[in-house]
This record gives sequence, structure tokens and C-alpha cells, in this order.
Amino acid sequence: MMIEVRDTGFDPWSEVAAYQQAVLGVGQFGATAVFIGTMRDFNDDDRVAAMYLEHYPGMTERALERIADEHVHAHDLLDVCVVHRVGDITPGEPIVVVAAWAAHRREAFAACRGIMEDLKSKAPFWKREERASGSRWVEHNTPG
Amino acid sequence: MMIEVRDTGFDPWSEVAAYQQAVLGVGQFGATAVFIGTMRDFNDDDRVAAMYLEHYPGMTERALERIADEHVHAHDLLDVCVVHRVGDITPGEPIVVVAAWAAHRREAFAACRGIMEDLKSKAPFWKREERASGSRWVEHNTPG
Amino acid sequence: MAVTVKLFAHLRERHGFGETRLEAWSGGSVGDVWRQVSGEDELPAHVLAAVNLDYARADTAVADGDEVAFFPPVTGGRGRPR
Amino acid sequence: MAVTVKLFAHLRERHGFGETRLEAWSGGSVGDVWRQVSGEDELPAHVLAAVNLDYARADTAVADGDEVAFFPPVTGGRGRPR
Repeated sequence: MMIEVRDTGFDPWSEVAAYQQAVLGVGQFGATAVFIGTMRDFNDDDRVAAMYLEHYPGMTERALERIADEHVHAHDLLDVCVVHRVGDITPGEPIVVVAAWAAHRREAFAACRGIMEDLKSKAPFWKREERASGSRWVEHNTPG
Repeated sequence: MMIEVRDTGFDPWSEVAAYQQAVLGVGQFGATAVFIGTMRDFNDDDRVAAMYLEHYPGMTERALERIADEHVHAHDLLDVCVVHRVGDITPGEPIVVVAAWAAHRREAFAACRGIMEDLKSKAPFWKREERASGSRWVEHNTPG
Repeated sequence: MAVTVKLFAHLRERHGFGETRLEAWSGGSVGDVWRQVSGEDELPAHVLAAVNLDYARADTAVADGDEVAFFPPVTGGRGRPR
Repeated sequence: MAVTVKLFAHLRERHGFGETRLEAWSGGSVGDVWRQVSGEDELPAHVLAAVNLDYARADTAVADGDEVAFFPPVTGGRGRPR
């Protein structure tokens, strides 16, 4: 299992590919479900030039580890990898990648989706957006 | 939209990354859901040394395009990419990758999962497995 | 008047050909094509059919120049697709 | 007897500090810590709290050496996490 909070940019594809190559056994997994959240340049129909993502060092990592652990057990996963960006982020940059490996697709999909939902509702991250109308902290998120 | 049936191996990560780089506009998409099906070396508790995946050239591509189109419209996707392997495949090799880009995660997840389910139940592919007990055509698949 | 017939997977192996042509096709249904190529009376429930790359049923009409295919349920299939 | 207090996001900006220490802590709850650092009577419903990196409530006891944090609902949050 790999859980990381990063304050620098990353390429989610090569990140997950490298982790899989290093850790997963050939022939063991049949299903990999991956979600990548990327910063958009608009929100609520307003242009967003940049964002700052704050976290609580220590607590954020612990929350992510618990969420990942829960889903590894609930869905019988072979492995999971979560990388989450913090700090100053610009449109087009990846914010989060969640990858779940399982024998079958049902478990991989359910775990990947479940980890993302829990991450959004339980992991301590706070977002400040830079919009044309000014800088503001966002205290809600898009549903689902 | 990219729909391809290939008789040679491919790297799903660089495939999807290259497609995204070439086609998707920076800042437009917030959510990317990806599923990768990989050949396992066991099935029904039996060792599988290799498999042969047969398709119906022309009909298979048409079925995949229809499935992708349906989900692009049903889930308001920005784009979708499907690459499916055919021919002789060995354990550890990717069989299929489905990537769905959307503004929000709900749509990306629903479309990626939906495309995989439809692909499994509607697209003409037939699998022959090479097991210790001999070669056999598989006429069922793992659920979900 | 001719119809192209294709078989896939174990049907191809069982019947010993992947593609053939019915040169003297005088019209009929998918079921009629199956009778001619298989020697069986009826299209078995577990055999799927397509006409010109679209799923078809035993009573789907087959016209001159059509391509008719027969194959087992697809990899994930449990019965006929919608 | 001391307690470390951390504030995050707009709470940090509003109160003008990200971290402070209550040096004369004689025991009490998360709510008591909030009263001392904010000057407000009650922990507002929309302010979340943690003690030693775990979510906590206003009545959670705070002991010597504990780290208490206050922060807004998390990015996707609608109220307190389970």
C-alpha cells in the first residue's frame, strides 16, 4: 500500500505504472480501477486561475491510510495506491490519483469509488480558489 | 473518441496518457476514471498458462463504438478511450483499458463501469484458455 | 444470389470452417441459413447470430449479399444481448 | 501542563495564527480550548475539531500534552465526518 501527500506536481500514469511494476505480482490481479482528479479552470461557471490546497500534516496521512485500509479489507483488494497533491495548484494539474488492484472488476471499481468518496468527505483538505471575483475558501464540493 | 482492437501488446498507462495529452483540453476535465483488465494466471482455482481471444472483425469494433457512444451521451462525458486486445495473450498482459473523462467524478465512474459491463455482455469476444487440464472455450465470465 | 456465412470460436472448430458462401440462396431467415450450414433443424438457444454485423434472431430475414454470422455467447454473456 | 492548538484554512486566517500553546492548561474539553483561543462561548457547529490527529467533539477531554486542532469542514464535507 502506498499513501502519499505531495507538495510537488506528479504524473499519475507513470506513478501508478511504476508502483504496479514494483509491487504487484504478474498474473495475480485481473482488475485495476483508477481515478484521477484534475484541477479544472472553472467552477460554478466561474473561471478559476489557481488553487491552494491546505492539509493537516500527520492527520491527513492518517485519515488516508485508514480509508485505504478499510476498503482493502471491505473489497478484498490486492493493493491500493493513493497520491494526493497539496499546495499551489494550477488548472490541468493532477490533484489526486487512487488506484485499486483486485482479482475481479466489481471489487476494484467499488473500492476505487469508495476511497474517493471517503477521501472527499473525511480526509482533512481545504481548498482556496483564486477567481476573477477574488480569493475564497471553498466549503462545499461537487456531489458524487 | 478512440476505439481500437489490437492483436499486439500495449501499455495501458502510456496509451491513455498519450491520448489525453493529444486530445483533451487542459482545465476542461476534472475526473478521469480508468479500468484495466489484465490476464490472470488462474481462473476457477485452476492455473491458466495462456489464452486466445477471438473477435469478429468489423462487428466487434462497431459494438464497442456503440457502447462508448451510448455512455458518452448518457453520462455527459468529454471523451472516452477503449483499447481491447485480441489474439494470443499470456498472464500479466493487459486485455482491455477503458478511460472516461468528465467534468465530475460521478459521471466518469458511472461511464467507465457501464462501458465495461456492456463490453462484457454485448461485445463479440470469445476466450479459449490453455489450462493444465487442456484447452477450452470459456462461455461464462466472472460476475460484476 | 449468395450469402456469406461466418462461424466463430467453438462453432468454427466444431463445424470445421470459419467462412463459407451459400451460392444458391433463394431467400429465407437466419434459421434457414443455420439449417443449410449445420444440417441441424433449429438454431440452438445458446447460439447467437448476426446479420451484417448487427445481432439478429432466428426469424430475421436474410437477403442476397448479406453476411450472416453464428457464434457462442460472448465472453461475459449469459444469454442473448439486448 | 500545556496544550498545542492548531488552526487551519480560514480559521487560521481569521484568528491570525496557525499554531499556539496554552501553557496553563488545567484540564477540560475541546470546547474549553476553543473558548480560550477564540474568545467565543461555544464551538460553532461548522467548526470541526481533532485531538491528537483524530476527529473529536466539543466534549472530548483534552489532557496535558495533547494537540488540539480546529478547522472548517473538509473539502467535500457536509457536516461532521462519521
